[in-house]
Amino acid sequence: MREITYLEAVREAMSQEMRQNEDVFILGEDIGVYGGAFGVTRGMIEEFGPERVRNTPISEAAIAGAAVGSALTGMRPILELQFSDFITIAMDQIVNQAAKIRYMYGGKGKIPMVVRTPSGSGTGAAAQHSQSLEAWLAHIPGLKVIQPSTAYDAKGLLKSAMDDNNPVIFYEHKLLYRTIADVPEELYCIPLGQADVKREGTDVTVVATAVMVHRALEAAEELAKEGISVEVVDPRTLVPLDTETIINSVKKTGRVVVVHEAVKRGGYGGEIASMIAESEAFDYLDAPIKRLGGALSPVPYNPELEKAHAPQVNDIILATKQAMNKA
Amino acid sequence: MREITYLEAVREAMSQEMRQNEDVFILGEDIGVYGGAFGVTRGMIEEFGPERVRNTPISEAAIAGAAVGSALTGMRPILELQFSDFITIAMDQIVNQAAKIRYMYGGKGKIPMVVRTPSGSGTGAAAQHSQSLEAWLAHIPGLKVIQPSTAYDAKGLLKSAMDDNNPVIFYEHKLLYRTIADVPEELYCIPLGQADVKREGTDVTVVATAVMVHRALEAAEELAKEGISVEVVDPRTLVPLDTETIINSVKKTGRVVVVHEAVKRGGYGGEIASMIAESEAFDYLDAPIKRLGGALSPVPYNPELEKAHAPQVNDIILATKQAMNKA
Amino acid sequence: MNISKQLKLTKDFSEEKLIALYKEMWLIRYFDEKVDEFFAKGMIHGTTHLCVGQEASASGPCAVLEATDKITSTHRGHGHCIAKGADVKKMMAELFGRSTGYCKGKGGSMHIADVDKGNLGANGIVGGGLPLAVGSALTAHMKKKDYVTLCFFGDGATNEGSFHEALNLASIWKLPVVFICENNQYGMSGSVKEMMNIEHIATRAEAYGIPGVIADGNDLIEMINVTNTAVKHARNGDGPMLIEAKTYRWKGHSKSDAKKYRTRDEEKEWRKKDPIKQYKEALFNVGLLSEEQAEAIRQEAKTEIEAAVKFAEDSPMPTLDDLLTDVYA
Amino acid sequence: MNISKQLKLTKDFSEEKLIALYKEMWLIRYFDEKVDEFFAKGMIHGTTHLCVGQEASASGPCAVLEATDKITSTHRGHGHCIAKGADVKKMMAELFGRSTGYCKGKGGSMHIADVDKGNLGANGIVGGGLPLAVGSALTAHMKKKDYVTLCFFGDGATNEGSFHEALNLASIWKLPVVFICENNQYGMSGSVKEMMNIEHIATRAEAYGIPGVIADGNDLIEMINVTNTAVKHARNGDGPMLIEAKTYRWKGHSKSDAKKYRTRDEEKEWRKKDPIKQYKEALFNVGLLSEEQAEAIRQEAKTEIEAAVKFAEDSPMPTLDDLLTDVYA
Ligand SMILES: Cc1ncc(C[n+]2csc(CCOP(=O)(O)OP(=O)(O)O)c2C)c(N)n1
Ligand SMILES: Cc1ncc(C[n+]2csc(CCOP(=O)(O)OP(=O)(O)O)c2C)c(N)n1
Ligand SMILES: [Mg+2]
Ligand SMILES: [Mg+2]
Repeated sequence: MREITYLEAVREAMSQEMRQNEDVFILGEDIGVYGGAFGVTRGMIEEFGPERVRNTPISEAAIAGAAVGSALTGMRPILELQFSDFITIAMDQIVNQAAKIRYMYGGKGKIPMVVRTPSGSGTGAAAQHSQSLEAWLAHIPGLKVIQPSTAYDAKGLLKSAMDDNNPVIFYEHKLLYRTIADVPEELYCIPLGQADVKREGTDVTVVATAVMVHRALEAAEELAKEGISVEVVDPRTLVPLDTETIINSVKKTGRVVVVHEAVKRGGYGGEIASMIAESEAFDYLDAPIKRLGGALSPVPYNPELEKAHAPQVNDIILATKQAMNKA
Repeated sequence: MREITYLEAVREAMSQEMRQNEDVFILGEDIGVYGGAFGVTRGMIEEFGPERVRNTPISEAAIAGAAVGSALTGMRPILELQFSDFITIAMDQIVNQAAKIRYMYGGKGKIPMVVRTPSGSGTGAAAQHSQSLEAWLAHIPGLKVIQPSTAYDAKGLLKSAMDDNNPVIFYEHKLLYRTIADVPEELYCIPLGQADVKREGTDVTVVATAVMVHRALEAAEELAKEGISVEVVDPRTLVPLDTETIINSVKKTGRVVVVHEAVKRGGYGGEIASMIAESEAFDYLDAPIKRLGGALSPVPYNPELEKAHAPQVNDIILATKQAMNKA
Repeated sequence: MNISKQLKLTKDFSEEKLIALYKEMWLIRYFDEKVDEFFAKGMIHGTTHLCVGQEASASGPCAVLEATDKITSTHRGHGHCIAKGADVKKMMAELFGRSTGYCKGKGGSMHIADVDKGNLGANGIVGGGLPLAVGSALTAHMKKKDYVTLCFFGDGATNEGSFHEALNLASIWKLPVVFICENNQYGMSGSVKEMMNIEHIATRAEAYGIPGVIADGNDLIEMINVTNTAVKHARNGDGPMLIEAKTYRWKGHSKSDAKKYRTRDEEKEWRKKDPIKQYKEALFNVGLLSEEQAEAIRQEAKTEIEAAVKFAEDSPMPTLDDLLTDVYA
Repeated sequence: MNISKQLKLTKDFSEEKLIALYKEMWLIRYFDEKVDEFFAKGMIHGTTHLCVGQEASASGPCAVLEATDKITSTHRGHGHCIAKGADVKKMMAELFGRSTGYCKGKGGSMHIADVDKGNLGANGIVGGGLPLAVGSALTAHMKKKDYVTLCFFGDGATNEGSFHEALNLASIWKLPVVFICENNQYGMSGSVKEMMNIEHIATRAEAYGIPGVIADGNDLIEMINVTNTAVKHARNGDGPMLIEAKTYRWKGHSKSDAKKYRTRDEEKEWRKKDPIKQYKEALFNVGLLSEEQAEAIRQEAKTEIEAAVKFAEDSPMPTLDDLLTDVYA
């Protein structure tokens, strides 16, 4: 199989789908000749033209709403929201319209749209361009929420998102865009709601999302040297959440660390941790569930502070040892 | 002491503060002669005039931003957001500006503002006017979040919110506006970050917020008849959260039910439950932590469905019994 | 000269259609009067926003539409809904929270929709429908369908950012959407005079380089004519227009409104401009309607609304199982 | 005739101030050229937006202000910041992420502020500063202070809902705020031509019943004059004005921009309209500056920026303890 980057995987999924489905189109700021803020759509306007790769004004509320309205009337829009922090401006259309229309209308109408948006810190973009706000969306019935951690997952999950008849928020992580993986050339689906055990282990489960999957894998590698066997579970989709895979892993290991980049307080880690604590896995727990998340501050600009804001490999190692009562 | 309603308590706190502090003013939609959608500001424009009780256009983003800008330059605004669901439109100004300015500016500037807003279901206002979105705000460093459950708490907490030099989101519950309690005539502060044990008990702790406090108390009354002693803890402020009181209660009872009206998935109950599970109280737990929250759907219109969406007294009784292994 | 011309209509309507419009306005009025009555009695849950007095600005624009055309509506949407051809039985059932309602009782007054019939829905969010209408128009444009989307909203909504963004977007993409602002002089309590520094909302069209037209929102014929122009413009690929329909809501904003923000005199003045009466007189003048016929039609409308109430009352409630259905497609 | 009159300035400036403005524009240019260089070398973290070519639309408006007046700025804000009197050392230190920077290294390029000195901050959110400026003006109004708030934003920002809502709010409350749109023809890549259906952004003022003025944003003197009128208007209690300054950014939008959305010819045309050169010629014409003096001033500016770099490089980094401070007041 050939290797491509995460960014290319996203682009390829869109392009292949657009070749076969006339109803799919992309809209967003600077997605035309500029290729989008991160270059994800580069080359697409040249292939698909400005009608299907629609450069928009800087109007997040209207473009989100236009996506919803077009989805309700038969299109399958992909909205590229330039930074996921800007969802603050599109929130009404996504939360009060897209997520609720079908229900409010008693099951009539559907909103097959995907909001693709880059999140996370690590690029020095500071407080207003580095957040991880996925917990907000995962709280809203009617939405689905995806966080791919690899190029392979990105392609397969994006295909499923585009096939889905509901509004799906697809979080891309800025630090993952350049990561490489084996990715099939043809389109394939990874079903939403299927977690992936990214590394098997027996002593402790680390549930990690997005860039944290990679840090957890690094941590696992280190810990293996000390004889600690870590299982890394990547939920891949927060909604729907594959509770079964997570619960089974915890039943096996009896110990669990949940780690995400989003601020710990009120982050989705609380949902995952409580879900575990409420489940049959509770009786298998040999230690308190540990959660790691972003620090209780906005994301700072200075690179060292910025790193300190998000969990790093060492933090995961330490937390895992604590879960093992070895720290 | 005299009894007044929750609504009157809120109004009284504002009025008394406005009489003594020139910098405090209110802005919002229809807060003038109309008295606000729920009548909270009724009579205030007559006393304070249209300069300090500022009727605004239907422009949630701008009025939130104007509040932030005025706070940054020396005023102490209170923004009445007509329904808490409309925070979706004001989100950028609250989350990306108000919450972060001080930090981004390296500690210069402060934003002493209060956003007062009614939340919750039970009035038949349906999906776009009945949400409980406090978890979103509690996730954001830089904000404080309050949910008073009684008239007494409302007045004391609002005074503290107005005194605070940070942006504070003050959630009023529509179903509580008409509830009555003993409330001192003079202004008083209830410190933010101080939970209130609304009922003492020994068998099981119920951590409940806003209208759920009342349902938990009713449930406790019922359960007492069956010999189950329930302690009801009302955090009152989600941020800062009084973890100590909650942890101590759980250490005492060994069992805990967390209940809020917000949708369970991704609600702040997950934070509270995980906080407990991570704490020293973990070792005292005799049963899995139970969480109750709103159903996984938008809030429906039909009154019976609407009731079924939010936890009711019977749900709390059942969950408490389950925590006692008696159901 | 045919009747349409005599009525100074720029679009030809059959006599039946012209009479049907008269009945439709009564249907709207009686529907909302009935809802008012039931709310007052506490027999309907939640809140509602009545459009009594605004019948012409709902019926006129929709009269111009083809069946394939679409609308987006507002919290004050019963009129638009009826004018777009909704079944008043299913509407009333919805307000009663019944499973036979348009939304199976899950939506209520603020969320009535009939997507298949082109009613893309009322909206509880002021200004929320504008971007949706642009999206609907985008579909027409991209799929080369020739439907037009009529987007209704109030004067208050034009102060929302969504108004600005939506009109800009529609203007640059020249989308087939017609923006109809029902300027009933007030938001909830905020008057246009206080909430805008301009006299006419139609002026705002200039910010997007599109035509802006002022119309008498209480004059059905004028509403038909201006909308007809705008719909043709849109269907022709010439892009959006903004119509400002000056009108007035006779009732309070919603169920609990002391109407302190306006005078009784002002209310009286506007009641004199009753859109139904005006249209009736126009029909009299061209001899299309006699006093007797008019009365019969009014009665018919009233009876239909009463039947709708009966239908609603007799309809079953949703079951608790319905709580969790329809969340995802 | 005094020099100001000779320069056709409508506000009197001392010769020192006029010369200082010349230097200031060079400071802005060299600051951003230096930042560009360091970014290219990978020595500065994050991203940045340079205002080379837009010096006059920053310096002109701010030249009119009193020390108590305030500004709100944008992601492309180094020029505004310098023009409002910031210390380039502390600015550069901020970009280097040092604890001596304006934000102790926590904010970076997009968040430089100096609240006490009336710089209410750059903003990473397009359109985010407009409501803040309205709030600042509201304070002036309510506290009966006579400061004016200058609000800078780009052409792209005028398509945000916040632009619309903010201008409407300021217009109905007649607040002392001046809206300055630096129309540099493009957002990131979207051109005004494609993103708006109007030729001049100043037209948008009509939607709020306030004056809208078009100015040559590369002409310092014209920028001073139009702003002077607007500031007087605001200070006089006559409410806001909208100024559209036509200008151009010489560099790409941010560090990685292939500039495919515009032609090299267009860039060349605009470079001919160099605001610094234009102002220099104006000063030459009235005999206020010789070629030699001009050269000396330019060198001074350059040296100051180099000193700023040195200061930044020599400054300490924040410590990890700083991560959690300054979150709450
Ligand atoms: C975003 C938002 N803000 C506020 C409200 C509360 N609200 C409902 S209707 C209304 C007035 C709307 O005025 P207008 O647009 O003129 O419509 P009208 O009610 O006059 O038909 C308000 C403030 C809302 N539903 N949504
Ligand atoms: C709300 C929001 N949307 C998008 C962006 C990304 N972005 C940053 S600057 C910019 C272009 C802004 O254009 P304009 O307002 O004309 O200012 P200029 O960059 O030309 O100075 C964009 C799209 C942003 N920072 N904030
Ligand atoms: Mg109105
Ligand atoms: Mg620009």
